Amino acid sequence: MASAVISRPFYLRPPWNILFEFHKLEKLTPWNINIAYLLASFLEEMEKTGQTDFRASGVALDSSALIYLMKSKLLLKLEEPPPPPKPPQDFLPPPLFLPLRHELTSTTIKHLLEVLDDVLKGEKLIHLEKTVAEPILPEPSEILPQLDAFLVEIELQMERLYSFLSEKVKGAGIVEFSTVTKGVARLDAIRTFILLLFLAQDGRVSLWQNEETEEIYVTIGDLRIAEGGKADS
Amino acid sequence: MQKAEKRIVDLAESLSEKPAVEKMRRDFALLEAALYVAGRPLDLNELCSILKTRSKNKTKKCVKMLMTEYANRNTALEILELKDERYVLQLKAEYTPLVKRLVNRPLLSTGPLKTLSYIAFRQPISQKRVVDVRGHHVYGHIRVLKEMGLIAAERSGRSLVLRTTEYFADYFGLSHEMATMKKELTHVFEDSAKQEKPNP
Amino acid sequence: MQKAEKRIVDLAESLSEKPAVEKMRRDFALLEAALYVAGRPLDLNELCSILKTRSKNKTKKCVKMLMTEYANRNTALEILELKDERYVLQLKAEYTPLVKRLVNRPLLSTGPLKTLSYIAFRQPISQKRVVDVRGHHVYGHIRVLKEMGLIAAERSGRSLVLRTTEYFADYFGLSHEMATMKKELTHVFEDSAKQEKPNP
Repeated sequence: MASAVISRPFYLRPPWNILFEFHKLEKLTPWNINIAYLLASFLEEMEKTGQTDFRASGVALDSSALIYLMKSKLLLKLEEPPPPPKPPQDFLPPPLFLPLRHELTSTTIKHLLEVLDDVLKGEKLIHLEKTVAEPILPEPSEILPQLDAFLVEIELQMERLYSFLSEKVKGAGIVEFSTVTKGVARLDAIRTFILLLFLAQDGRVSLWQNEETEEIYVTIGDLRIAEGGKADS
Repeated sequence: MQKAEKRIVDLAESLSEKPAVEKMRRDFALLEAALYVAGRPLDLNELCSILKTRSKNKTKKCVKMLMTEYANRNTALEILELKDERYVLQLKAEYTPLVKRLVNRPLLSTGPLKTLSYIAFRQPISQKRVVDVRGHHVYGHIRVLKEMGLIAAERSGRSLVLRTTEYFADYFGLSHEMATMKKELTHVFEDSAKQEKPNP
Repeated sequence: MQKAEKRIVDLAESLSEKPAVEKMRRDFALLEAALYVAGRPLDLNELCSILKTRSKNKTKKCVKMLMTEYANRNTALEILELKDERYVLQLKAEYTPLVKRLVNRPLLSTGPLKTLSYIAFRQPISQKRVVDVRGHHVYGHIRVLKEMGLIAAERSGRSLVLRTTEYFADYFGLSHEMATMKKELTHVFEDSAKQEKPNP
């Protein structure tokens, strides 16, 4: 008890105390905890104060792994979010159909060729190097090797989805997200979407969304087109 | 070419004024050409400049005779007179559903048209209110409707207020005056509700 | 409504076939509506589908009568028969210079026009290649261009291949035959490039 007289160690103060009060962990929302920041500043503080304590480091590591696991579980569990508030009621008039009028347009072949010049200049500048997209999800922390099992499971699911997509895009080269998730329960559709994000992060698929219809289109990243290439020479 | 014009043609011919008849036919054709290519309402000034005359009276008479000719031909096209002495050539509404698939330009689908009619009916209305009532997808509709010049947005304090434009009123042949336009719209909605009922 | 149709109207009336006359007027109006809104040549198949008939003969007769009516009206519009039994309603060429200043709406805004010009120049070209060169936003352009009937997409193995349509060729006054069209485009392009040089 003699050591209790000494001032409380820094890591029992906020914000690091989160890592040392297990009974409180379950009540916290894991998304509100920035593990990377906590651990980095914990190490920094330890170096600064010279209070090197391997037990404390071990506990901190254990707690952050637990918080990380909680986050991962939430991500895959995906409890249905609360239903959105009901829209206010109002009289919705029928659509107004525009009268049809023929209208001559002013675009001539000259305009077409003026812009063609621009496009061809752009074509020369294009180096068709694939730029690697910025990771959409944060990289998993390297200090948490015990979560590899979970990542392996994700990779398995990614592989499954990837081969399914490869089958689906045959021909068109494109498949709509709505086609991929047709007849699938909402929760599974969300899971599929998360896996798609992982695939996109790896550059194995490309995603883009039509702003109007909100449809998401998926292509396989390594698609090669022979016919198009010939015509481009 | 029907009664109204024929009477005038007869009259001119009886007075041995062949050149006058020629001139009149030419003016008819010029007005028709102008209305056909413009595909929007033209005002008397624009029509005068096409006829190369300063007489609004003469131009008005001429375009009204052309309107009568179109009415007598009883076909798919009509020339309408809008407010402020503007005139437009267009397809009669009853033919729209029968031929709209031949139109080679993106027509608004039902979703944006519903958003448009809601904005027109409740204007001026905050964008937030439209989104609350119709859902988040209407941001896309609002963008398209703005691009087409059918609605305009303006800031009022911290919110965006939407209203229809003069171009919108012209397109539908509605009054530019908001209270009148809303009354006219109510009639349009009632009519379309009636039309819907027999063919559910 | 002139001689040709009148004869048939008389005939039908003499046979007490009032409904037949009504039907014929309706068919006239439908064809006029179709040609008016399309603003491009329509072939007999398209016109048949508007009249909801399979008889090309009947449709041909009907559209020829409409042509005659337009010719007799002697105004600014005409219906012409083109090669391969295609028909178009258009402004008589002599009126174009007199009214063209009223035409100020472009067919497409610059972005989609660029995409169209690139497809026309490099066709047949894979959609993927167009996207690589022009960026992901061209998916929107491609959709609009398809909706407007200016380009068509077809599958070729695993890829989508884009090319321009006959409507595109009609609109810009180019050949329907692709090799010829590309030559025409290249010629005009080179000519305009030469013309540009003195004024950099």
